[in-house]
Amino acid sequence: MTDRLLEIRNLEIDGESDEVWHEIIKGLDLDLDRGEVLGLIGESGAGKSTLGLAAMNFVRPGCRIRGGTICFDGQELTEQSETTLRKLRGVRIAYVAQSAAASFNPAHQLIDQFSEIPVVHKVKNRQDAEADAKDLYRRVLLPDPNGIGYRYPHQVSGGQLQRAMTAMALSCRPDLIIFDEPTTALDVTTQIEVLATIRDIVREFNTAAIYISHDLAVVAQMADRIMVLRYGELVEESTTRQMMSDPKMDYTKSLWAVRSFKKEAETAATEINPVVKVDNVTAGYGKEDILKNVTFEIHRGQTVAIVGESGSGKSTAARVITGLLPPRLGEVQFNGETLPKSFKSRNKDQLRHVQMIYQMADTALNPRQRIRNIIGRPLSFYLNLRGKQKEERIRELLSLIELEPDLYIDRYPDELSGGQKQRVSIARALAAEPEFIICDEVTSALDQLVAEGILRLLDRLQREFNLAYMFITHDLATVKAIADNVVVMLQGEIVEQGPKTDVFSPPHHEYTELLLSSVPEMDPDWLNELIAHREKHGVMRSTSTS
Amino acid sequence: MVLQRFGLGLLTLFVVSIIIFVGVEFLPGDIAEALLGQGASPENVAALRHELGLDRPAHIRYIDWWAGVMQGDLGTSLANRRDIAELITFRLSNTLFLALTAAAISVPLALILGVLAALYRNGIYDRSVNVVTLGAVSAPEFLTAYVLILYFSVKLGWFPSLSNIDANTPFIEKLHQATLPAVTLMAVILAYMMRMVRASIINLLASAYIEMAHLKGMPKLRVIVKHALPNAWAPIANIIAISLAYLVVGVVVVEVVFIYPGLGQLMVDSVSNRDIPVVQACAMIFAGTYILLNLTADIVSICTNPRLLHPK
Amino acid sequence: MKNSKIEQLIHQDTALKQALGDPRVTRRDFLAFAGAMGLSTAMGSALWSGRALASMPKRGGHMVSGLNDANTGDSLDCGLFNATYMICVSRAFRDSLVNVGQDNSMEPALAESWEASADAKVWRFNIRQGVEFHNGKSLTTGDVVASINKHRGEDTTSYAKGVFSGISDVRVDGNAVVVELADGNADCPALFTDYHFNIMPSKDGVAESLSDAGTGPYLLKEYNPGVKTVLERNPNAWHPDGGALADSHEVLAILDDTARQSALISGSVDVINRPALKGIARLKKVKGVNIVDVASNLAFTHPMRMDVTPFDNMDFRTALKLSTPRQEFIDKVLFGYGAIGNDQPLGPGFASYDTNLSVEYDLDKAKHHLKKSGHEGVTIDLSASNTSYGGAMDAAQLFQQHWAKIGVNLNIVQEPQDGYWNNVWNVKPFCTCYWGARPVEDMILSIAYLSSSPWNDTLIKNARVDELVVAARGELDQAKRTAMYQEVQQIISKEGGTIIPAFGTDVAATRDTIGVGEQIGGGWEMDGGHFLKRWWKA
Amino acid sequence: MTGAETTSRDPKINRPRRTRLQGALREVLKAPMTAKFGILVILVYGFVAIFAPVLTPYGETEIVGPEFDVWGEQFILGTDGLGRDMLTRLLFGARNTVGVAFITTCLAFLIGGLTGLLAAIYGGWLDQISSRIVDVLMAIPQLIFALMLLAIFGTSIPTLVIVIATLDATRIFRVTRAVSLNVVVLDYFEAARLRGERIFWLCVREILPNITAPLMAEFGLRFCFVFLMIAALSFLGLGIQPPTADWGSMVRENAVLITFGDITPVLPAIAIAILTLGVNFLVDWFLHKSSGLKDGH
Repeated sequence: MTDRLLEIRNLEIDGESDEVWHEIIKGLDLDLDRGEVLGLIGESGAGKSTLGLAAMNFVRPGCRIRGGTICFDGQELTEQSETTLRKLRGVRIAYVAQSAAASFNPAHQLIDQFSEIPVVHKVKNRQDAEADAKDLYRRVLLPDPNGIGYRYPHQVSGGQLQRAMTAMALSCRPDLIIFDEPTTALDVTTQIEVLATIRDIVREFNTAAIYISHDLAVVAQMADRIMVLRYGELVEESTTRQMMSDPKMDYTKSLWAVRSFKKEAETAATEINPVVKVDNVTAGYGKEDILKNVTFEIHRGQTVAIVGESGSGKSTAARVITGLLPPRLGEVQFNGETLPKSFKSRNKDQLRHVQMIYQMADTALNPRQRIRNIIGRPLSFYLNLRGKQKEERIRELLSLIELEPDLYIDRYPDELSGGQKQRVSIARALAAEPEFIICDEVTSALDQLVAEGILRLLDRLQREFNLAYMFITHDLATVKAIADNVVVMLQGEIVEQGPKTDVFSPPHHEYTELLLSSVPEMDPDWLNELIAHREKHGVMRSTSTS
Repeated sequence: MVLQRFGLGLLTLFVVSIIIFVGVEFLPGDIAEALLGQGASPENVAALRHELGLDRPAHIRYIDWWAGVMQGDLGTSLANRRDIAELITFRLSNTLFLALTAAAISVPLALILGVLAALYRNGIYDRSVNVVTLGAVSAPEFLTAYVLILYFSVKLGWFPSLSNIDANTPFIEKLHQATLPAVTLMAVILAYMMRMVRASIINLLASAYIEMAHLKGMPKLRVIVKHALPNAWAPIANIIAISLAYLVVGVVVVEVVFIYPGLGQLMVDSVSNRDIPVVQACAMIFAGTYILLNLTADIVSICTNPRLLHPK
Repeated sequence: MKNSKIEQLIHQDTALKQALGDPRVTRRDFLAFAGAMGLSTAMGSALWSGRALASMPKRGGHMVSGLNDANTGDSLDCGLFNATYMICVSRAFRDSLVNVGQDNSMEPALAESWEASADAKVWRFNIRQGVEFHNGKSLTTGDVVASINKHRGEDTTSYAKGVFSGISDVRVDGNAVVVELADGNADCPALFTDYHFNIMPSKDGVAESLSDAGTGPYLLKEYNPGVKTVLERNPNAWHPDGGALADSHEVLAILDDTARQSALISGSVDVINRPALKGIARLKKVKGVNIVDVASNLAFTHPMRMDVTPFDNMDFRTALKLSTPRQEFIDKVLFGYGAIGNDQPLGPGFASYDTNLSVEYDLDKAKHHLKKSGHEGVTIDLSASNTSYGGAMDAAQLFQQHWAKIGVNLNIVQEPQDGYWNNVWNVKPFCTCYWGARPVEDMILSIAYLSSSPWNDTLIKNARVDELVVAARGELDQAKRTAMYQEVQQIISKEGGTIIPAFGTDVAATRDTIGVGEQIGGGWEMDGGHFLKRWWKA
Repeated sequence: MTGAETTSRDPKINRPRRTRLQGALREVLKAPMTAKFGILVILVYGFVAIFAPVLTPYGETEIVGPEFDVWGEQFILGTDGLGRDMLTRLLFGARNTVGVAFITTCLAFLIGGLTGLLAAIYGGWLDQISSRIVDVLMAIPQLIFALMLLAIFGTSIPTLVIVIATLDATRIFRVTRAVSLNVVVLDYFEAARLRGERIFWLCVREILPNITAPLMAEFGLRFCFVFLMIAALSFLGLGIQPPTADWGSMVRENAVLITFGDITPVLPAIAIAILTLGVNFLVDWFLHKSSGLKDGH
């Protein structure tokens, strides 16, 4: 007799967009035993969060369950009243959200939000709940477990909040916890710490869990069994090790293949003079320096990747180059000529040659302008193209970014998918006929397959037009794929820079090492080994309290 | 930050006093002409001007006025030589009484209605409250007042149509007298406040921590009251401040209809009489109230914002 | 402020007007010499036309009245009075030397008696003895002299300066005050019935005009300008029977017409002045409410500058006069509360009023005159504003429609309310205007209808009128005087440059518990401003 | 949260493209009842305002009957105190009152919107100074300030419009500035700035199209406030002057009849209330659409 905890049969969920209902989950089955960890994986839009929440018979606004059964511990949830469900939630099924920073109420102390669950559900009284909270805080390896609960969410770092949220999920010792991308918003170095904690604590309490992620490598560390979802349907389901070693479906295989893209050949600098030189720049807001004495060069036809975790100053560097943030000290040179510090004093040509592609294609394109106008504007603005000439050039650019001109030229951005929007962004940058393009996390908001397409496109364009790229990213996989040179930044300073091969081959700088080793690998044992390795070598678990 | 706001408030007050002073100076005629009428000989007017000190240059009078204010002396009314402080105290207390009465009913009511509307949004309750309050705010306030008088005063005789109150009127009696004016004012601000409360709460309901609260199995009301409301205080304080400012400042029409002896009527009359010291004093009180209320709203925002309240 | 009609007619200062802040609203009151110089022969007085006669006068009770003519800038300085509220209040707690009775006779007040020299140049007023001010101070002749002098001299700030300008000297003689006039005037006692003239205590020969101490039948218990006044019976009143009927009063300032009316209907107040005429037909039918109305000599005038084409043409003027809808003016602008006018300024309240003089509405004749004038199809401007009188805009439209019928296009120019009397009246060729009631014919004619008149707003220069007016002033024979004034009326009506479609009426409304007496005094609304003392609560 | 998950294979991508007009029509058809009511009211009022002279049986200021005639065949809603047809005046009132309020609101938006936009784009001292000026103006009671200004400049319709528009512009400044600031921080605006675009382009092409929804909503609210403000000023004798038919002063001038329970004087007020209600419903819908908030649970 199996100890079945959750049994979902033929679940169908609809979502509403623009007042049209369409299916998000199309008849899925899901089984989960007590103490088992199930991984749900898929790209955005695959329905994995929706499915996870459905395990609590909860749907987000704008969604509805159309059919199927959700049986939790012998209880049919779809037939239960809201009150019964409410009593289940938090007590027997708990939820850990992607962004702990947003999911903790800013107005209350952590421990209040913890104790609230057992107290409201009358599981424990307030004192016991607080004592329990402190105990759990200790177990999830939070620093100062007795005091940290009395802090407010904003006073605690992101990684710690995620741990606190895990602790909160455990407050009533639930049978099932749903982890919805709990580490996606975290930096890689923080991520592994939290992953380890979550895994340990789930095992310790023998709690069943559904672990949702888009990152197969992460799921591989956590789950006993994996379900691959796509468009609300099951693609493949098997145990973790089996799926790692022997994926059956093409789609699953393609997920593996994501990191297969590699730039054809590393291009050595062909010219001695760099296109862009950032010379000993110090910059920041107010009195604080975000960038400290930063110097690097970018050559024609080359890609320089700026790598670092959030707060390392990599985006600030981009703002200095574009002139949005005039540096306090130092200067930016373009083809040997010093650029005016502020973009306001730069001439049209100087502006034209430095183009930028943004992380969020959604906000990078004016939603009220048609593609024609978005791409056409730089043409008429910089190059004085008019009428037919302009129209032809727009079409040419659209073809270049692999969008069918006739189909897309009159669309608005919200009629495009994320990847298509990013392509339009690229076309807009290209339209200015620049020598240098800054790519600010251009792939981090995209699914892996789409991201790969963008990378390939950028690579092709680079070769075609001999462009210089500055690639800002926190994703080392991307760096490995596309960079010629790498600049590693930490807290506003350059830790290490040089050709990719040099930087990524030992001996590493200590921080580079930390970064590299923290990237999850497709190996169910990777996390175990890494933790063991680090403990042996005394690399501290990060407990920064900032 | 509060100090900075306070300083800005004082500066605003100063600029307001200049604007009002200059404005009254620009009005055609002055108090001497207003008091004497045109039949008076130029000598008469000159005599009165001299008597009132109006023959001095405007900037000197302005500086003198400030000198007086600094010493806590608001001066005397030019029209009837009464002590302005005394004149205003009576009316200010009436105005505040009316404003507070109206606020005491409408603020909690707006909060409750707004929270309930947010809770049952888009339901029958939400829609009907919306329509009713909007209907109330859509009518010009003098109309609301007249209709209230027709039913509650003329027909039913429950409340007086006049607010015949003075300094010695007992509290309960005052309340009785001020009921209809207060209800009229309520009709004006309730819809606005309720809608803003509803909107700011609904705005918050999209937050991740509200979903989290639901997923923690918290009851609906607790989610709104415990999780949404504490984060909505800043916008709500702002709304209340604006509404209160309106209650103090914008009640001229209600004062006229209910013969309520408040500051608004005094200021309007004083403007027409060119009674600069009284106009200035009223304007300072109004502007001061506005600034003070906004300052309070700011402080409330700060005090309810854990980020500012509990720095890292 | 459109259409708040006759309620605003008599004086300009309703709340709305004050909101506008026209400093000149008071000038007409000055012009009017405030109407209180009541000479008995001339005063408009009428039997009360209310429905049920209230019971016999009764002492006691508390009366609440709501008056509209008040302002937060009001003060107790009687030299600055210009409106009903303060006039009534002051008449209740102060006294004059002489009062106008309800029958419009001269009644002794603080002057027990008076006698004149043969040439009527020197007047001796015997001051009542043993009278005390409310603050305990005894009334002296010095107080009377100071109270008179308040309105005299170069630097006086009193509106009534003109009323007393004929006085050349005032002196004390024993218990009497002797007044010397520059020229003989048989009506001198009437000067002292003026509402600006109240007896106030004095200090060092100067009247204390802001003092709340009077000698009147009521004590001023509470006074809050523009809000309310509380009066209580003066136990030490010198007046026979205490001089007043109700024991106490609350006088509320209720500027808003609707509020005043609702207050009366709901019984919150017992008396209101100037009920909105628009609703008066309905108000009359309300149970428990009486309407009190008294004819007045107030004139609604429309002066044309007779030096401007086409107003310089008598046929053109006649054409306009003949096509002016007088009855409709009364019906629609005055809601029936008025008397038909005949384009001359002396109202039906004057004994000399020529009842045979009327201007018929005759479009054919009008067309004939217009044709003769050669101005057919002309377009003229009428400068109008409700500042001139409530309903002036409505009246202008009425004229527009009727004059169009004879081929005169009237273009209504809405003038700004502020500065109307400065920038429009006496400036624009044709405007709306009004003249308050005057006690004697001469005052109106001398001010506005002589070639030399200071405010000759029609620029009339008629030698015969000049001659007649001067002659009548000196004529002691009443019949001859009347004949002279009637001739003046005929000339002005025929040749003059003003259209006067109607004369006004003073209207008040009371609860039926209020008795007002068989006859109501004229000269000012609310029983000549004496209603607080004279009306009673049954 | 992975918000994108609610839509699988974004249906927007494959749907047929529409022109803006078609899109707007489709939106209107999908709108809730209240919004439809609002649109209907506004259309009817607009129609009446434009075609008032054609629709009315008599002239706006024409005296056609006895005073206070009762409801009947000749005068459907009776006559007013001067014998003018009530229905005619009511219909003309739509033109005058709504027209003046509309022009005033437009002017207020022109002033407040422009300064708000510029303050948001330029920031710095321009922002500081304009914000302080607005603070000062807002600290002075609006009604009393209007009263003073109207007394100084006279009570003609143009001054009325300018004075109220100026005073109202302060509120619009704040709103425009706030919503513009949201756009100014977005990447596409930064991109346009980095391209070297001039201020006119930034305002007209980059910001304005993206703040239309909240501005439209604000426009509706402001319109109502202006409307009520003019009514209040009419009450105090400073609004639209006679003989122009204006709802505010029509209520005011016949207000004494309300005490007798007459319905006629309340009609203009009801007209005001219906319009305000309609506009607010529409505003709600706009707000709902612009916030993109999907209600549920």
